[in-house]
Parts: sequence; C-alpha cells; structure tokens
Amino acid sequence: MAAVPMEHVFVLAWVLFITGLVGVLVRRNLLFILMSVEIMLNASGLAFIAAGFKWGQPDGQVMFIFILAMAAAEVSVGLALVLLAYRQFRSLDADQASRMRG
Amino acid sequence: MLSLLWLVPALPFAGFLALALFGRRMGAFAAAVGTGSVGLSALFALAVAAGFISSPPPARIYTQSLWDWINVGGFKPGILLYLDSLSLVMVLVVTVVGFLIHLYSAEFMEADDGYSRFFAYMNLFVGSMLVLVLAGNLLLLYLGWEGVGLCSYLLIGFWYRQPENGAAAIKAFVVTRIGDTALAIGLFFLFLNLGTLDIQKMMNMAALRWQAGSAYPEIAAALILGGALGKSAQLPLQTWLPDAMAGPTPVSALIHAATMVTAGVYLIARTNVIFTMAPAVQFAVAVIGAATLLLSAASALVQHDIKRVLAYSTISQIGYMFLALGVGAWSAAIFHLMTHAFFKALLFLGAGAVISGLDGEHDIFKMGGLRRQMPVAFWCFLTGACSLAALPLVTAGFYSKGLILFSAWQSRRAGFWLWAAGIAGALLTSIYIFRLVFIVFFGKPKTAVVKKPGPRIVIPLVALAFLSIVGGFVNMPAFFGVKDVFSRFLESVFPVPPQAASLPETELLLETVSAIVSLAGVYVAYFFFLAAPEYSEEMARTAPGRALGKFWFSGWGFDWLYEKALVSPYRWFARANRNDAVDLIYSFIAAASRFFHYGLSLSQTGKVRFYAAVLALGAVITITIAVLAR
Amino acid sequence: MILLWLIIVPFAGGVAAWILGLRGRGGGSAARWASIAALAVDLALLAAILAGRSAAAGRHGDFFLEARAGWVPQLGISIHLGMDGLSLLLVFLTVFMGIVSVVASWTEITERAGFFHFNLLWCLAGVIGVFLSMDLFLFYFFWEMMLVPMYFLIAIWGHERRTYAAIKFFIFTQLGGLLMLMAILGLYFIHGSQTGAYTFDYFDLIGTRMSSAAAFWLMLGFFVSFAVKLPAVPVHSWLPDAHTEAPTAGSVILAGLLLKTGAYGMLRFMVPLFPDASQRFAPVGMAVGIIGILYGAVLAFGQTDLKRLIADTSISHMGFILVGIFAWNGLALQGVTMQIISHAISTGMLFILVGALQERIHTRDMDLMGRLWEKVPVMGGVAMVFALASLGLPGLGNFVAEFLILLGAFRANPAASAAASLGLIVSTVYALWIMQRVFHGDERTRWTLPDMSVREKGVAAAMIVAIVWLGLYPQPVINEAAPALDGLRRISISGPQAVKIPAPDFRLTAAAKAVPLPAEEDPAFDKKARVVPDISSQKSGEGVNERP
Amino acid sequence: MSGPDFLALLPLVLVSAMPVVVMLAIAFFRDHVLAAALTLLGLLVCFASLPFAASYAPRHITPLLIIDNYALFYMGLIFAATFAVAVLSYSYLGMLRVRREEFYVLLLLAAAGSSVLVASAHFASFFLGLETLSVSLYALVSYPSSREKAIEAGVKYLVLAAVSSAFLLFGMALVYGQLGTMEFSGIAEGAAGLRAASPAFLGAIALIVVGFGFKLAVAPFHMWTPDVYEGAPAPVSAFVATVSKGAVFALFLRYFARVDIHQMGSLVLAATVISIASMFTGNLLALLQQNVKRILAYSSIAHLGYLVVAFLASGALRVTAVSYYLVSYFIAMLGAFGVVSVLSGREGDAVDLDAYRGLSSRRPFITGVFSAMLFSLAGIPLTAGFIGKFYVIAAGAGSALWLLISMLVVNSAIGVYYYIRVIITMYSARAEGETAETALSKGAVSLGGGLLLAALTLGLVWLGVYPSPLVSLIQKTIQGLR
Repeated sequence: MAAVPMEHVFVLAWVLFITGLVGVLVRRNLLFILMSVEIMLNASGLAFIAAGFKWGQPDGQVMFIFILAMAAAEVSVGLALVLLAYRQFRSLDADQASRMRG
Repeated sequence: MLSLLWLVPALPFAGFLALALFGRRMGAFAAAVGTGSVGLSALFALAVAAGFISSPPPARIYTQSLWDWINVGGFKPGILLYLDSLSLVMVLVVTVVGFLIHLYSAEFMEADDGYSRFFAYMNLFVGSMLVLVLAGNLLLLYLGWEGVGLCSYLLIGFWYRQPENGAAAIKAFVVTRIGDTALAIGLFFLFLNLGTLDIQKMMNMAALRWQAGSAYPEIAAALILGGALGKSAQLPLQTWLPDAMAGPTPVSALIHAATMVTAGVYLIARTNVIFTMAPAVQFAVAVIGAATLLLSAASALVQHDIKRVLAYSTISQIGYMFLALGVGAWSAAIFHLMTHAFFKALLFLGAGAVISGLDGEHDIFKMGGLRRQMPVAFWCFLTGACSLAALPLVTAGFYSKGLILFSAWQSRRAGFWLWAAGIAGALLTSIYIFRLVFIVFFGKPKTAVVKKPGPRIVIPLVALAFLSIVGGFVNMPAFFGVKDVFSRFLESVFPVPPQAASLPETELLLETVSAIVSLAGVYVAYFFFLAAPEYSEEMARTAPGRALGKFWFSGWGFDWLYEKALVSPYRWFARANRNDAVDLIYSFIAAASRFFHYGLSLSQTGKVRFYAAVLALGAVITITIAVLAR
Repeated sequence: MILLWLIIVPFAGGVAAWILGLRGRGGGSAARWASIAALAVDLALLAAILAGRSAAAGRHGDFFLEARAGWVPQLGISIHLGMDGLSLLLVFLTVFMGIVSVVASWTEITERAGFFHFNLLWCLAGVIGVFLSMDLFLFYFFWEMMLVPMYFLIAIWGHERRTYAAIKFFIFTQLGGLLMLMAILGLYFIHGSQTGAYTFDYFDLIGTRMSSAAAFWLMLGFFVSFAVKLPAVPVHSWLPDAHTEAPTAGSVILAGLLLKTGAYGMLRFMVPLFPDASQRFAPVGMAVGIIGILYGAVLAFGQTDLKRLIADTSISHMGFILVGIFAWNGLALQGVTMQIISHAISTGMLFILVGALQERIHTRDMDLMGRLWEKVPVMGGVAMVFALASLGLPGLGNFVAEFLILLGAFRANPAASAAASLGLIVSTVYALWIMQRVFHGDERTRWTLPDMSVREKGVAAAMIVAIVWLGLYPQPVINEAAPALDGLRRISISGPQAVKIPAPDFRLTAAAKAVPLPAEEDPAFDKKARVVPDISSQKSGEGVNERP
Repeated sequence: MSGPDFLALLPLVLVSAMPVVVMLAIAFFRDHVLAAALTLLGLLVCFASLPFAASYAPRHITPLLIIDNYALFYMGLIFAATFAVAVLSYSYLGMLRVRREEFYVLLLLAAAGSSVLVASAHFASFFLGLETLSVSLYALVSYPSSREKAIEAGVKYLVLAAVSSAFLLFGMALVYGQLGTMEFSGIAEGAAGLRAASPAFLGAIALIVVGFGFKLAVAPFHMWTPDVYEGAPAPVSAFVATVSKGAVFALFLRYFARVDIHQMGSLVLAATVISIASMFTGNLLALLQQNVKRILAYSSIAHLGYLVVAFLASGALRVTAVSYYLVSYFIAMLGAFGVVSVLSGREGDAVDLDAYRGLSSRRPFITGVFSAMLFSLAGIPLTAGFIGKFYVIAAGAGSALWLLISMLVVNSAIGVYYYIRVIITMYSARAEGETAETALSKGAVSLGGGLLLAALTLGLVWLGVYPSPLVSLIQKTIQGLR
C-alpha cells in the first residue's frame, strides 16, 4: 500500500465523486440516479479510509462503516420511494416527477 | 372717548359673527344688523375723532393694547391698536364710506338670495380694514391686510354660480398674495434686523440703526413695496383689479375703489421713515405710480364695461397716490386717497344704480340718454366725474390732484417728467370719464329703465356727492390763502416734505395748467363721443387704431403674458404630474421586483436533476470563493 | 405611573371595544361609546397631570413627569417614559383628534365596528407611546407598533384601492423604521463601547461623542425614517395613496398624528442626538423641506380626487416643519409645534368634510361636484374656514405656525426662508381651487344631499374654535412648549462635542448655565451693520422659562 | 462513562428510547390514540429530564457528544417543536387513509437524530444524527403514499439530500485527511494552527458548508425547499422548516464557534454571499406566490438568510441573536404550518391563497393566529419576531456588518409585502359567486390543535412583549461555546 501515494487516493476519490455527481445530473432514470449517489458516497468513504490510513487511525474505517450503513438505509427508503413513484407516474424518469414548480 | 377705540373694529366683527351664525334666519333683518354695526362703528369713530381732536393724546398717538397675540422670545406682537392722525383719517374714511355703502347695499342687494351672506362678508371686510389701519404692529397689520384680501376674494366671487366670477376672485387673491408674500418676507427682514414689528419702535429703530441709502432700508422698502403693489393693483400686479369687477357693485365701490386697494398707499405712508431712507426704492415708487397711471388711464379709454372703466380709473388714481408717495408728498397721497374714496365710491355707486336700473346691463354702448330717466344718478355721477377729472375749484379731486402734481414738479429727481406723466394722465382721466358720462347719460336711450333707485340708494349717493365736493376744501393750495388743514393735521405723522425753493406763483401756474388740461379733456370727450362720434369710430377702425385699442382694451397684454408665462405652465405641469413622477421610481422598483420574482420562479422547474445541478453549481461557487478569495 | 396609564387605557379600551363590538346589534354603538370612554379617561388623566404637575418634577430638566421600569435589562432597555411640555401638547392633541375621529366616523363604519375601534385605539396608544418614550428601543417599538392597526384601518375599511395603499404605506414606513433601528443600534454600540454602559436610554445617549462621519450616517438613518413618516419629497409617495384610501378616521389620524410623529422624532431625537451632523445637514434638510412645500402644492393642484388633493397638501405643510426644524431656533421650533397642532386640526377637519361628502354623494371626484354651496351652505362655510386655514390666513392657527417657522428660518437662512415663502402663494392656489371646484361654479351633477347633522356641526364647531383660538391666542400653547423646546435646544448644544465646535445656529437660552451663550445673531447680516437686537435668546429664557 | 455522564445523557437516552417504545406499543396495540399519547407523553418526559440533565452539564461524553446548556436548550426546543408537530399530526393523520401509527415512530426518530445533532462534538455523531434525521424525513415527507405530490417531494428530497450528504461527507473526509481529527475542538485547534489557511482546507470546509447549506436551505442550495414543503403533509413541512433546520443551525453555530470563521476571510465572504442571496431569493420568490406552503417555504429561505447575518456577527450578541431568532422563527413557522394543517382537508392541504379570501369572517380565531404568525415573520412589534429581528440587526450592527444589515432591512421591506398580502387576503371580503369554500376544511378545529395554536400565539406575544426571561436563559447557554 505504501507504494500508492496519498494524493493519488484523494485524486481517485475526487474523480469518483465527480463521476457520481455527473451521473446524478445526466441520468434520467431514478435508479441510476440513486446509483450515482452511491458512487458519491463511496468516494467519500474512500477518502475517509485514505485519511484514516494517513493518520494511522481506525476512525476512517469506522466512518466508512457508518457510511455503508447509512447508504443501505437510504437505499432501502429510496427504493421504496422509487417503487411508489413508478406506481404513481408509470415511469422512472426523474423529470416526469415535476408536478410542483414555480 | 379714545378708550372706545376698540369698539370701532369690534362692532363690524360682531356683526359678522352674528350674520355668519344666524344670518340665514334673519331675512331682511340682516341688512339692519350689517348696516347698523358699521353705522355704530362710524359713530364711535366720529366720537373717537372728536376726542382725538379736542384733547389730543400725548404726542398725538393713542395706543390700546387688547391682548398678547404671540410671545415667543423677543417676538411679541400684540393685538395692539394704534391711533394717530393718519389712522384716524383712514378710520373715518373706512367707517363713513363703509356705512354709506352698506346702506346702499341694503337696497341694492335686496333681491339676492345671499343677502345675509353679503352683509356678513361686508362686515368682516370693514372689521379687517379697520384692523389694518389701526394696527400697532406690522403683524397685526398683516392680519388685517390678508383679511381684507380674503373679503375681497369672497365678495368678488359672491355670485359663486358663475365660474368666471370664481376665477376672478381666485385671481385677485392669488395676485395680491404674491405681493403679500413679499410683504411677509419684508416683515421677517424688519424683525430680524430691527428686533420688533411695532411700527413706532420700528421706525425709531430704523432711523437709529440704518444709514439712509444703505442696503438695509432699500431691501426692506422694496419688500414692503411688493406688498403694496399687489394690494393696490400697481404695475406689474395690477391685472386682478379689472376682473374683480365681477363682484357686486357696492363691493367694487367699497373694496376696489375706496378702501382696500388704497391700503398699499396707507402702508407706504405708514412706513414712510423706511422709504425716506431708501431713495432708490422711493423713486421706483414714483416711477411705478407714473407708469401705472398712464397705462391704465389709456386702458380705461377703450373699455366697454362701465365698471371696468372705473376699475382702470381706480388703478390710475392709485398711481397718482404712488406718485405722491414716491416724491415724498405723504399727506398729498393720503389727501388724494381720501377724496378718491369719496368720488370713486360715488362713481361706482352711481354706476351701480345705472346697472341695476337697466337690469344688470354693463355695456356702455347699450346705455344712453339716462340723464332724463335717472336724474339723481346722473347728477351724482356727474359730480363724481367732475371730481375725478379734477375740474377746477369746485371739486375735491382738483385740490388733491393738484397737490400731487405740484409735489411731483418739486421732486428733485426727474421732477418734470413725473409731473408731465401726471398731467398727461389728467388729460386722459378727464377724457375717459367724460366719454363715459356722454355715452351713458347723453344721446339716445337704448335700454329701458326697469327700476328707479329708492331712498337707501339715493341718500348715500347724495352724501358722497357732497363729500366729493367739499372734501377738497380741507387742504387748499397756498395761494388761496387758506390753511392747509389736512396736511397740518397729518404733520405729526409725516416728516415735513423737503421744500424746494418754489414760489406760490409756480403753484398757481401749475394749477392753472392742470385746470386747463382737465377742461380740455372734457371738451375732447364731448367732441369725440357726443358731438362727432364718427371721428372716434373712424379712428378705431384704422389698423393701428384697432391694434392699439385691442392692446389697451386687454390692459396692455399683461394678462396674456402672465397666462402664457406662469399660469399655463403651472397648470400644465400640475396636470401632467397628476400621478406624481416621483412615484415612478417606486413603481419601477415594484416592477423590477415582480420581474425578478417571475424570473426566479422560472428557475423552480420542479425537475430534480436541475435542482441537483444548481446545488452542484452552488458548491462550485462556494468552493471557488472559499479558495480564491483568501 | 400615570404616564403608563395614558398608554394602557387606550389599549384596554381597544380590547373592550372589540369585545363589545362582537355583539351583533348595538355592538357598533357600544364600541363607539367604549372608545369615547377610554379617550375621556385619558383626557381626565391629562387634566390630572396638568393640575398636579408642579409637585412631581422629573429627573431631567424640563420633564415634569417620568416613569421608569425595567424591560430587557440584558440590553439596557427600559420602559422609560417622560413628559415635558411638548409631549403633553402632543398627547393632548392625540386624544383630542382621537375623540374627533371617533365622533366623525360615527355613521361611516358599519362593518366590524368593534374591530375598527380596536385598531383606532391601538393606533392612538402607539402614537401616545411614541410621544412619551424616552428610551430609544421603546420609541422604536411604539413607532413600529402603530403601523399595524393603521394598516388594518386602511386595508379593511378603506376605499377602492385600499390594498395597494395599505401595503405601500406599510412598506415605506417599515423600511424607514428599520433604517432608524440601524441608526439607533449604531448609536447604542458607539455609546456602549465608549462608556461600557450599553443602554438605549435617551438621556444617556445624548451627548455621545463620535466621529463626524459616524454622526452623519446615524443622523441620516434617523432623518430618512422621520422623513418617510413626515413625509418629505421624494419619499412621500405613500402618503397620497394612504390618505386617499383610508376611511375618514384613518385619514384624520394619519394626517393629524402619524405624520407628526416624524416631526416629533426630528425634534426630540435627531437633532439633539446629532447636533453637529444635523447642523451640517441643515441646508440639505431645508432644501428638502422647500421642495416638499412647492412640490406638494403643485401635486395637490393637479388632482381631481378631492381627498387626494387634501392629502397632497399635507406634503406641502410638512415641508414647513422640515424647514423649521432645520432652522432650529426658538422661533422656528415654536412654529413647528404650532404647525404640528394646527395642521392636525385643519387637515383633519378637511378630511372629515370629505368623508361627510363622500358619505352623501359616494364620490370624491371633483369633476362631479360643483356649486354644492347651494345645497350645503354650512358645510361650504366650514370648508371655507379650513381651506383658508390651509392657505395660512392670519387669524387661524396655521398662519401663526408658518409665520414663526419662516421667521425663524429667515434668521437661519434668509434665502431658504424666502423660497419657502413661495409656499404661501401656491397654497392659495390649491386651497381656493378646492372651494371653486366643489362649492362654487357650475353644477356638474345634480345632487340632493342633506347639510351637516348636529353631530357633524358639533365636530366642526369644536375644530373651528380650536383653529381660531390657535390663530388669535396661541400663547398657552407657546408657553407650554417653550421650556421643552428650550431644553431641546440646550441639550443639543451642551453635549461635549458642541463645546469644541461652536454651533452658531443651535443656540441655547439664558437658562442654560453650563455653556457660555453664543450670541443669537444672524451672521449673514451682522457683518455690515451691528443691527441685531437681542431677540429670542435672552428673553425667551426670562419670559417663559420661569416654571420651577 | 460514569454515572453523572449517564444522567447528563438522560434526555438523549430517553428520546432515543421513545421510538422503540412506540414501535413496540404499535406492535402490540395498533391504535392511533395510544401511539399519539405515548409520543406526547414521551416528549414531555424528555422535556422534563432537561433541567435534571442541566445540573450535570457541561460534560463531554465520549469524544462524540457534549452535553452543555447549549445542547440542552436546543433539545428542549426540539422536543417542544416535535410535541407541537405531533399534536398537529394527530388530527391531520385522522383524515388520511393510511396506517397512521408509524408516523410517530418516524417523528420520534427524527427528533432523536436532531437531538444528537445539537449535542454532537464530532463528525461521526454529526453524521449519525444528520442521517437519522434525514432518513426519517424521507419517509415522513412521502408518508401519505397515495398522494402524488408527497411521493414527488419524497423522491426529490431523497436524491438531493443524499447528494448533499455526499458533499458533507466528502468535506469531512478531506478535513480529516488534513488535520487527522474529527473532533470539533481538535479541528478548531488544527485550523488555528494552519493560520494561512491552505486552499485544500478551505475547499474542504466549503464542502461542509455546502452540506449545511442544503439542510438549511439557503441559496443557492434552496431549490428543493418549496417542492418538499408543498408535497409533504403540513405537519411534516412544519417539522422540516423548524426542527430540521434549527438543529442543523445550532450545530453549525457550535462548529463555527470553535473554528473561528473570522480567520478565514474567504469563508466570511462566501457566507455573506449566501446570506444576501438567500434573502433576495427567498423574498422575491415569495413575492407573488399563490401557494401558501410555498410562500412559507420561500419565507423560510429568507429567514435563514437573516440568521446567517447573526451567525456572521461576533461577540456576545451572536448566540443570543441566533437562538432568540430561532425560537421566534420556530413558533411562527409552527403556528403558520399549524394553521395550514388545521385548515387542510382530506383531498389535500389548504394551499391556495384564494381559498383564504374572507377567512376572517368565517374563522376569526384561525385568522387571528395566522396573522400573528405572519406579523411575527415580518418582524412587527408585539410579536417574538420583532425582538428576534431586532437582535439580529443588533448583532450585525455590533459587528459593523452594515452591508448585511442594510440588505436585511431592504429584504424585510420586500418580505412585508407578501406577509401582509396573505393577511389582506384573509381580511378582504369574498367576491360574489366564488365557491372556493370547499377548498378549506369546514370542520371545527380539534381541541388539541386549537389549544396548540392558542398557546403558540400566546408564546409569540409573550416573547414579543417580555423577552427578558428567554434572553437570560439563552445567555446561560453561551458559556458552553467558548
């Protein structure tokens, strides 16, 4: 591991984060949007692990576990909502769900 | 006796109050209240005069303080009556002439539905006028000054149903108010530099503190003059007076001939100390007087409306008084003020009798031959006309005008020219008034007489005719060997005029010239308007004659000028700005807010991806600021 | 304590009126009587104060009554009320105008009369609070508090464009108020950081040292706020709308009282707190006043809506107040006091007349009126009196006010005074124009309408007596205000900074001992000739300041 | 963990236990009344434990939590607000054709998450609290699952909140990467050590600010607010507007009380921009809005902008101003949404402003309450909002933030427009022939709802007239932040 410089990990995290963000912005399908969000969360998870490693503390990994748990909770609620949304709108297109505006 | 002084102005005010509150329930009794209060006031005035003459108070000044009006720091004008010979003369003129005109009105206005209102206003006027002339300080004088202006407004617009009467009334008030404002500023100036508005103290203080000819008295005099010009309808504020003829004829007689319009003369005479110290302004007074008397005499020459002739004549005669003031002939001015009050009131009342006799006809060219149908009116009017034209020896006007012309001649500054203007004016005066006499009372009858004057009209006419003749005898030229009683009487008020080295012969010569001139005027009028009217008509038909006639008829175009330069722009701007241009600023702000509201509302698209994009953008901006703006 | 009751009584009366008004039939009448009763109690309290004031002297100079209670001690805010002659006059005016407006709108308000009187009385209570507050926070509190009831008065019982007018009124005054709050806080912190005592107390804050730039900006905050309320051009444009659309009582209170709080604020707070800055600002302030005088008059002349016309005249009249305040000498300040009172009465009565007319013919459009004198001569006569008051006819209160203001202003700045005097001319034009369009001239519409009722005549009579009394014998008012105004002029100069920079225009009276008297003279005229007599300075001290 | 630690932690323990208790109760007796009663009772107990805990404060409990007066004060606020929301929900849920009882579990979970937030002293507890709150809110927002709008709002909230969480987490990770600690106190020391704050650190802090910004719904992170408020059931909107924001703001303040923001000029600038943008965006968007819930949403955006002004101030007034303002804001928002809630019918919430026309004659009490709330939001005297706004401006003036408070003043004026527009609508007479009558529930206000609204109004006026006790209370909380 020591062979991989710290900065590279953070850069990777940034790349992942931005990839996820771009995914949220360009994908229409709600499922893909949720997946992109997961990528963003994982990017922060990666950054946490790297930071924990840098300081030689377990805290980073603890945070990553928290993030995993949280992501799971979020996804479970999210999928339920997606299901309901599909029932309502007959579509998974995020842009369809725009009854409220102004 | 003198302590009754307060009753003199109080009675008309009481009459006003009674009439204002209960007048509508009084019916014909209103006239008794109105006339009675002024009559009583006149009696008290006579009593006071008797007391004043028989046992003169110390320094020939009597003051009566009623109550403190305002007392702020050193500024404490009181309600203070001040009686000296000048104000006594004025009080007598106002009450006596006022009473006669009230009496006249009792019959003249009988059919009018505003009978009690008329007397209420008239009483208010007399009261205010008395306050004006009796005021011991300039602020109280200002109160009376504005009060008479108000009554003038109310009475010009008395027949309120005709919009043009209202317009004339407003014009009168506004134009005089322009002058009043100058006077008000003058008051500020005087108070702040002399520390008091008490007339007597002020004059003493001015003499003490100011150097003659310095800027202070000049400014003060100029501002006072502004007030006088407005009230006395002198150039350039004369335009309101002809229009003021919209009021009932007794009003014209009382307010716009005998009393109120001469208040400017009184004011200048009252503050003569300041004017004496302000030679430039005093000379301006003389020039304005001379110019006014000529201009309006010319205008009087071409009018059709009997009252407008008299109105221009009034302006012109006041011009004489200003001329007198301007050359320092204070008592001459007051003398003419008094005689003018008599004969001009007489002329107006006579004209009123004619007008009501002809059922409201004002156009002299529809009159004629009234000499036979209305003999009393004719003889009285003729007396007044003679007096106005200053026919020699027997008329009051002769003596008073003669004194003015003599004084003008004596003036060190442009004396001859002032005299020449006066004499030219005398010629015009005599022409226009006899034009009136010849057209109205001679020739063929054109309109049927519907009403003969009753006793309440005849008595005042005769009384005034009498005064118009004997009123002059109180002050005769030196060469008659009679004492100049009037001037002596006023000596305690006015400084002795600078006597130029002139001989009684000069005076005799001048009087003769003016006598000739006035007689010549009568003949000219006879020739052009009775004997050979075709000449005058011929003259009026030529192009220059027409143009000049129109120009004079319109009062030298002053109305036109003011309308274009002031009234119209003001009215236009007010109309255009009805919705307040300033408000546009706020409307714009409101509109901008609405614009931004709609713009921002569009951004709320309801699309989650757009929201996320904005979030991301916000993040970018925040990070950028945080990193770059260190 | 009696001061607190002065405020509480209308508050309680308002609540009582509301509750009484909830009863269906007769509720309105009960509410009206409750309001009258509350105001009568206030009047009685004022009488009691007048009767017994020599006994109870306040802590501060000319204040004969003070009350103080803690409120938010953490911020140095206390309920500090004080009454001097000026406050007494204004509170009296408030109660008087309150009674008048209740009586004047006796038949006008039929809907929700209880709530109406609730708002009316709360507004009055707020105004009284403003006139009595000696704590800047408390002042601001009342200042803002009176807006809401007035807003309701306009928005619920107003005329056609009431919503627009109410919102405009609210936003303008709210914005102004917040600017003042900023200035108050600025002063608070400056004072606190210097002395360590953070307080909003008026008497403590007076004489705070600060840089001239700070003083200028803070002064400006106060000025803008008061100028909006006054109102001065160009922040006047809420006024025509609000006055026009408000019900009669609302217009009367707006014109009679709410505008006056602006004038009062300048007198009591702006100049004494920032004497030097105000003095430097004086030319601008006077110019704003003059513009207001002329612009308001022009605006009035252009209107066809009678009520709007009268509303616009207020702008003109308030311009005089501005000129007077910035002249800041004894004469001008007395004039300002007189103008505050006279204008309340004259314009208030004109609004009542318009209200009465509108109740009868259901229009305010002058194009539809004309020759009404024929039908309603009494109303015409009353209107004439107040139109004349409006144009400043001598013998009526407004004349004394305007004359004193102009006279005082002439001492401070002759050119400004002369320019302001033009207001006398333009006011004539619009005042007579009202009479011409409404009561004289052609009959444009054939109305049949009854003349004034006994109730209306009673109101009119009271107002006429008041305005004539003010015009012919204003001395009681002047005497009452004199010590207070002298006091204001004294504190506005005896602050520490004023010693450093002698301010020729802010003079004090002989009663002040701390600072040597600058001679009360006019520098402009004094150079050429020593002609300036002792005018108001020494004598005002002797003449009217003798009360222990 | 010692005994006193546990005692100090008692409120937190209780509020965390409550969801479990209610859930168990539901499992055995599915009954709406019971669930609601338990919830209310539980919240009361939690509230009652606060003074008890206060006697053991301040106290660090593990590196994660700190129980001090500040935290307890905000917990009290959260409990009270949750209590109010629960009361409102009770009658609101009565109308819905859904299972009602789980609502309370979620509500209590959210309250528990918020309580953790205000007591957190560490990124981990911060994150945990936040996510507990958020995940419960996703469910709460879309609780009436048959309503299209509720689902839409839930989806939007979920996606955007998750994205913002990612920003926050990423920022935390970067900060951790640079300083090696996740404790606030450690971060503060580290930040002070950095002095010439490095761009990376500032960027990381900025990311955290984005996370905060989203939860606080300040511009430009505000886009979700109106849609979620509109779609969510009115009591939930009230909760989102008050508890969720209040807790986050309390934490925000605690965090930056340690990390001196004034050392980092660029962050001050960013916050200034955010504040001004929020004020203008919120107020301008609300200006002509016809939907009452959206008006309140936009209004809340503006109010958070005002709060940031106080946040940017320094000195003693800062915390007092923020706390006082938050209290007044809580009351007014709860009251306003409460009114919307009690006026709402089965078909949907009472959102159309036109339906409020003439309300004053039909529902004088409700109208009075709503007017009071709106006046408070507008900052008119006699209401808590007046004192709150005064405090904010005072705090700003005390720190010479003249630009910000000028903007605040301008925006207050804009704000007044739409608040009184709503009021005017209620007091204006209904136009002839309109039949919007049906849009508002005609049913009588439930006793609980009525009492609650009355209590809120009383509290509003009380705080507006006599603010001194609350100020004293708040001042006691300040020491914990130093």
